[in-house]
Amino acid sequence: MGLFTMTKRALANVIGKPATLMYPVKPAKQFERSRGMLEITIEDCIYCGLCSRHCPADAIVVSKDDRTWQVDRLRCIICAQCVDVCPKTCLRLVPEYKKSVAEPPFVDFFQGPPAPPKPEKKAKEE
Amino acid sequence: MANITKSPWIIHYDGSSCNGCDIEVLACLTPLYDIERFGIINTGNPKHADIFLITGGINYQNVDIVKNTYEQMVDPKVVVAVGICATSGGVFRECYNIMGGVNEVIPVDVYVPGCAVRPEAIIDGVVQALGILEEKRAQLEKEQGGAKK
Amino acid sequence: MKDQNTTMRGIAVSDLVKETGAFKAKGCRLVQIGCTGIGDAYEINYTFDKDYVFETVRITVHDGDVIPSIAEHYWASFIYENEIHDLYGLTVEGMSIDFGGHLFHTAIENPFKNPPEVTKVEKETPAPGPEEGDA
Amino acid sequence: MELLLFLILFPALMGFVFLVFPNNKARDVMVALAALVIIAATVIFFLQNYGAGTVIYEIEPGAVSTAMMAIEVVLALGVLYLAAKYRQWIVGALVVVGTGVALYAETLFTGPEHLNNLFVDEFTLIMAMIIGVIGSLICIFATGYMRDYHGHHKEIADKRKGFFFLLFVFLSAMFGVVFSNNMFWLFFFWEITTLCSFLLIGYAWDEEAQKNAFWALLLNLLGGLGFGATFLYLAFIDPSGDLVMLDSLIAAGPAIAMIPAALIGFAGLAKAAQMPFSSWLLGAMIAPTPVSALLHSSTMVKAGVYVIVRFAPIYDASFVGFLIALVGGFTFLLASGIAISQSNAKRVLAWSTIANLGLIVTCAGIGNAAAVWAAILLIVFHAIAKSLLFLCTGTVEHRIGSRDIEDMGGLISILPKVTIMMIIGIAGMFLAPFGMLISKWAALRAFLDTPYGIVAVILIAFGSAVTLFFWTKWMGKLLQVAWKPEPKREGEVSAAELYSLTTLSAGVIAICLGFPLLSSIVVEPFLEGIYGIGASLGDQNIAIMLMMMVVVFILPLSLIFFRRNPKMIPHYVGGRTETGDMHFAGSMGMQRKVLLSNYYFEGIFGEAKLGKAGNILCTLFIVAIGIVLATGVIA
Amino acid sequence: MGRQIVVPFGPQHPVLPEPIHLDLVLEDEVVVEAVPSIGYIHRGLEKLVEKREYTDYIRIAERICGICSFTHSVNYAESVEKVMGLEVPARAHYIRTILMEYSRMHSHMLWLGLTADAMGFENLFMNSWRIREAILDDMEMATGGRVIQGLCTVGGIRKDVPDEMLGQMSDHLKEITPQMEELCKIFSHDTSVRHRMRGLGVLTKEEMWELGGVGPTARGSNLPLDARCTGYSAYDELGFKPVVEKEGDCLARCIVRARELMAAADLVHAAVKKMPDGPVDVGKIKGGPDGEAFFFTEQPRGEVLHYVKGNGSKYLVRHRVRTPTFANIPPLVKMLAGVDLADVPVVVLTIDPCIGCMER
Amino acid sequence: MINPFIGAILFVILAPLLGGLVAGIDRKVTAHMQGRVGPPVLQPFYDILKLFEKESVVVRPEINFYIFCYLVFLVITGAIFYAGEDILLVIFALTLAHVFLVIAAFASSSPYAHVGAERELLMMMAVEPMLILAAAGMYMTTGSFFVSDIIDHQSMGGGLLVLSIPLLFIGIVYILTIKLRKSPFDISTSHHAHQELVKGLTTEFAGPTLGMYEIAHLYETVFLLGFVWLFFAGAPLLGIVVVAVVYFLEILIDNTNTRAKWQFALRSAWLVALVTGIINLGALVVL
Ligand code: NFV
Ligand code: SF4
Ligand code: SF4
Ligand code: SF4
Repeated sequence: MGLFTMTKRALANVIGKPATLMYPVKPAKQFERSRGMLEITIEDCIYCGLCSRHCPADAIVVSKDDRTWQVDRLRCIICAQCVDVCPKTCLRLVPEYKKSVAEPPFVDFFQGPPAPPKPEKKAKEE
Repeated sequence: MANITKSPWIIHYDGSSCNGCDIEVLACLTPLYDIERFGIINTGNPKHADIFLITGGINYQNVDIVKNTYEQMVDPKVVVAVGICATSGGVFRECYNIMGGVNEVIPVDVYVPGCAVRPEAIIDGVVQALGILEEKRAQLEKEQGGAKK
Repeated sequence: MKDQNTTMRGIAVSDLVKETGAFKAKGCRLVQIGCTGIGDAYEINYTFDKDYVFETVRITVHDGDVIPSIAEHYWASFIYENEIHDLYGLTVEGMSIDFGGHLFHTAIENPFKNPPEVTKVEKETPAPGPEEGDA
Repeated sequence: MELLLFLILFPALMGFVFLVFPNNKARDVMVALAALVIIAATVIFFLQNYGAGTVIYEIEPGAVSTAMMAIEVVLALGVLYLAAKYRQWIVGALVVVGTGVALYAETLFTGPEHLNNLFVDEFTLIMAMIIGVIGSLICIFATGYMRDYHGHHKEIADKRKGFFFLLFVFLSAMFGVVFSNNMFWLFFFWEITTLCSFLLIGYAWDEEAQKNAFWALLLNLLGGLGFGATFLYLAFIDPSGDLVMLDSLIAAGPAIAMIPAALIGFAGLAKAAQMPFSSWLLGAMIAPTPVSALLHSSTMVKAGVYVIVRFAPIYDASFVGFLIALVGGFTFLLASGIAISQSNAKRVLAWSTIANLGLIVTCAGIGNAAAVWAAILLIVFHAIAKSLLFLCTGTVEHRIGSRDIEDMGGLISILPKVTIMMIIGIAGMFLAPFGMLISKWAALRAFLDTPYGIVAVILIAFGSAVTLFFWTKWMGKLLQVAWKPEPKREGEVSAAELYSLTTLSAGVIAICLGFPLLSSIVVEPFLEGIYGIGASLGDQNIAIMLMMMVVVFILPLSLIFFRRNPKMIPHYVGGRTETGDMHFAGSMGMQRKVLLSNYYFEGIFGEAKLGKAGNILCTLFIVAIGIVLATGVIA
Repeated sequence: MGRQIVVPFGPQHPVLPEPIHLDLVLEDEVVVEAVPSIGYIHRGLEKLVEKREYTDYIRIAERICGICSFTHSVNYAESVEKVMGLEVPARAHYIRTILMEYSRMHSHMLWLGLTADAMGFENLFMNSWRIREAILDDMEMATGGRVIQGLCTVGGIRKDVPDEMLGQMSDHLKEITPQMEELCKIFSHDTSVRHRMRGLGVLTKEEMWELGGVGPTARGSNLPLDARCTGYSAYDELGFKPVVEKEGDCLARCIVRARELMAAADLVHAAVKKMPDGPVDVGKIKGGPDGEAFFFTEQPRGEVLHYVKGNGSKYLVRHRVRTPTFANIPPLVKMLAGVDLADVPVVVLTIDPCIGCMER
Repeated sequence: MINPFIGAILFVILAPLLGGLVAGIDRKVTAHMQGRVGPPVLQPFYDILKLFEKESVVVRPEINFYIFCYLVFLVITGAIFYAGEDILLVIFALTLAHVFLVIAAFASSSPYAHVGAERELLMMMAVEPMLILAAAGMYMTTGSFFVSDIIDHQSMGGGLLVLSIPLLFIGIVYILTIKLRKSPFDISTSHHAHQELVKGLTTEFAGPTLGMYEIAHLYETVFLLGFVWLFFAGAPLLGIVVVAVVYFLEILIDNTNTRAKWQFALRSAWLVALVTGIINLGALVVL
């Protein structure tokens, strides 16, 4: 009879343990591939701007002159488009995610190391 | 006397989100995340709600709705923008029909990034909102106390 | 992977209702009506299907033309025709339900009107500079 | 004695004065004065008589009877003429048969003339109060109302002279009905009320009015045959004419009086518009509202239940009584149900009247002391609350141009005073701690103590649940105020109307507070006189009721507190913008109005459906009564 | 006027997770007129093709909707590939198919839950969503995203899903199968569920055909309409048959979805078993699409159609999506007439409306 | 009963606490039935206290008044009951209280509240006969309408009430679902699951107004449980156990049913009242 499947379920639930994951008491469940947020190894970046150009959300600003790379966390949709296009594979997605903020802007700013000797850089670019 | 932080009721409105964030908000209610542990109920009625969860950006048709819903809520209240769309307009920022993030029309208290936001992030956001809610309550109490004298 | 069976042919606007009637008589269902702006004109595609053979007929119209509705054969066409009316600003005559331009309430009227120019939009630079970033 | 005759004669006399008095303004004043005189006389009469038990007044019948006979014949001819003119052959036939039988029966009684033709007892007193006080207030109300009425209905000929004439003659007739001990006299007055009702229903005399008037006449004349049959029967078993006197007939006990009781009960059922006769009362709603209030809710239909209650001791614990109770019970249940499906305020009131009369009939049919206690109080509470409601509806109709409940939304902000009175009336009809409910409660207890009572209990249990629905939704409608309410329009209500309404509302409250007194000084002595035992609610209960009453009147004070600087926001319409006057942004770019109508459930509670069921059922019960009596006689 | 009640239903409304707005005109509680209006989610993202390269645009295309996002990305990719004549490797097709079926499962469970919620059956809602979490976990494990997968790209998929992982997924799926079966049983047999849905919103096969309904909505009316029959991706190799029910009422549509849930699980198992080896994308793509193409796929809610038209540049001229919800609106309008107010949410949900999809 | 006032006063003071606890346990058990952890047991108190922390906002000021009356008359209802007074009076007071509630909803003139009010009325109409018939059954068994007499009758060897009117007891349990606003009969407003009516008749009550409503509901719960207990008053402890079992059953029903429509609610409640009433009362008459 129809009624009893649900009744059985409900009673089984009362007796059994709740399925709740108990976040935040217990840490969040994550997988290796989980797309939490974008990270950069700024040391490897060559400021080519490809990531910025392909970002569908215009979240990245790269400045070659200042050797800076910044991502707006309130814009990045964690889509990995930049990861895929980066020639230096210095971008990656990691499972940890950014928590909420009360005040925008929420921009992560990375200052790269000073430029290495000139000739090397030129070679890279060509 | 801060029961408000023990019993924050939420209302959820889908601005012009893609549903991704919506279903994650709903997922928060379900057994695995169970935000009722914090006394949270999804009331669906602005007059009963303390926290306004908005997913998705604001478009030209729902701007009135968002404003109206916000106005219908009873003080103290906080607004949580859930998802990239709600915080900044996200990928749709440049669409002709999108005005931008929620803060374009109503004051937002907490911004929760993510596309789609993870339920855990929503819980974090709401917990952060509780602090703000309590501040607002204390503020309101002061004002009303002042008004009475 | 099998290829999907789709065909396309152009017809005159005046034949539209007749052709639709023929499809209806064949027992086809209406799959969609879609519009595309091409420079100075619009193509409207009517797709019908029977047994997964998707047949599309196309009419080409210009701004200001009046498009006959196919509601007499397919009541459900109103939803597409209203969409075309709202997004492209084309007039469709004889829709079964006329939303009077209130199906989509868009910021700019008829956003798809005037054939789109394929331009690359200047990237707007996100405002915050390093000082403002969360240090 | 003099006062009693005064009560019977004075109104009729005034009626004739009005008939010849042309000036409207002056006549209105006269009406008001006459009404006040009647009120005063009634009150004095009540005060003089209340402790006295049953008092018989002796009147030489001779000349009076002859005069009555003459009037009867004249009236019958008049009706015959009208019936012929409008081709109402059945009505004509009924008049001929009814009057003929009565006149013929009178010649059958050979005994000495009886002198005890008029009498007064506690029940009569209560009826007299209802007629005298409530009736007169309605007459006062009518002066203001009729002015408006003709202002609104230009197409209807102004026959106000005749109108007030009929009203006052009617009052006389009603006094006559309740004071008569001689059933021939009673019948005479009874038929006069029928005629008054006929003429007043037909006041507008357009096609519909004629139709409804004749229909009412037809059914009432049909009921009147019950009297004729009674006379023949009584002449048959005791030609001395002793039993024609009400008191001796009732004293004769069920063995003799059962058949007359049933026959007169039949007349009463017709007059009280019980199913299957209820249709005439609905048609009667076409009459101007004071008529509905006076004849068709507070007094004339009460004459119907009056005679039935009179015979309650005969019905007590009998099967016939049970069947009558069933007629009443089902009428109560079904008429209440039908009231749900009505949105015309007067029709709601009419169906509710039928329902409440049904309840009274049920009580009378059950017939034990407690049930009669309930029945009498029901008569009182119903008369006052229902007339108040009718009058309020009339006033409202003239102000907002509709008597549809759906159009009364937010009335509290437009006509606050009238609305509050209306709410008092409605509350009086079904809510604890107000009147009607007390009686219902008493009735419930009474039924539980009788053999078949349980059926009646079930009927009441369901019936009152249904009652709850339609009254509350009406009340809710009145109080449903938009966020930005409409402005007041109170000033336009005439003083006469306001005066009557206020007095009646005060009366409702007074009677609710004062019913223990009423019960102890009038009703209980009456019951003791008949049954040897009194009946009432327990003191404890009355105390709690009164406490609740007090709470009900204290609570509004808290409004002062709640009114203080409230923050107001518009209501919720799914997040859409709302203008405050009930409009919101709807689909297709329209501004839509929020329409808030009540539920009516035509499909379930529709008049056609339930009415038909009720008519069949109740006809069956009446036929069953006939069979029971017939077999009883034969056996 | 008369005895009418006007209830503004939505856009902000607790039983509507997404905004749609109906002006319901009621008499007693029966709907005599339902005037819909939409556009609360209309973003106009189709126009973004003019601003984003077609390879980046897929990230936007998959955000047409967060529920059926994966299939949207596949459909978009397939249509571009069709225009460009790209031959996507078989493994990519298989993985796409598996994930499409996964998203069907998650979507159907989501829908079952929401319907239960609309009927006031909170416990059942909780149950469906609890089981659904297992599906989401698998998807996250494979793609990194719970609801927006971001796996599909033009020319293949971004990142191979290794065989062990696929095995793990299919094992996990087997583990929760009993729970899914129980859920389906409740939806098809529970007395109170049947009480609310049987005989509600009936459309016959012919009416449905006329009105152009698609997906489970159509299949509930015994209309075997399923774009998977065209055999795109790996479907032609997996032996697929559409699920249909005869009655055409809400219950039938519900049962269709419940049965499809089980069918989807079977498809996943079959695909995992047959999984070919090889690359998962076509490598670097040169040039832009030139020409136009229609492509149809079967979404959880029915057949979706993407139309792309390119002119050889990196920016498309037109991308048009006709989503199943859009096609199901006319049937919905027909179904709403004459139902009770209490049934409105159930009827609205019975087409599984996805406003995000509908309005784009 | 020693003194009627003690019962009444205890009710007035303790009912909200007890009711809150019951509601808290209810929510906890419900959560567990759904496989969740659920809120703390004291959650209802937090909720209510919170509501009084919010600003007072109304559509019309009168609404506060009506709700206040609702609360007052529910308290009176329970007080009369626990004071051992006439059970019919209790039922009438209950009705009065609910009429105020309905009027409050009407007065807010929002379409949702309006439909909620109509439905609440329907539900009142659905339960009223059953209540009256139960009272009638009690009277026929114990010869009195007074709660104290009904209790005395049982403890003085009259046997448990439920033994003589078992069907009416079942009927009462049936309508209890309506009165407690539990699925399948959370038709006019619902505690949890979302509804086509938003929050039904409570839609427009905000802040303290809603707080008053909630408190009233706590009173009502305790009163209703007392009503159920009355059937077992002869064995008070057993009675409490039965009440607990009945309440658990209500939670279970709540969790295993869809929301029914008003047609079903009204028809079934009336049918139950009619059948149990006729059979059980008939049996009492005959035996
Ligand atoms: N399934 C699906 Fe979609 C698509 N396309 C539909 O209407 O969900 Ni958002
Ligand atoms: S694409 Fe890679 S290398 Fe180029 S700027 Fe971005 S992060 Fe740096
Ligand atoms: S992950 Fe996507 S959205 Fe974020 S920065 Fe990279 S490309 Fe832009
Ligand atoms: S943030 Fe992403 S997932 Fe959320 S609504 Fe926007 S596009 Fe959808």
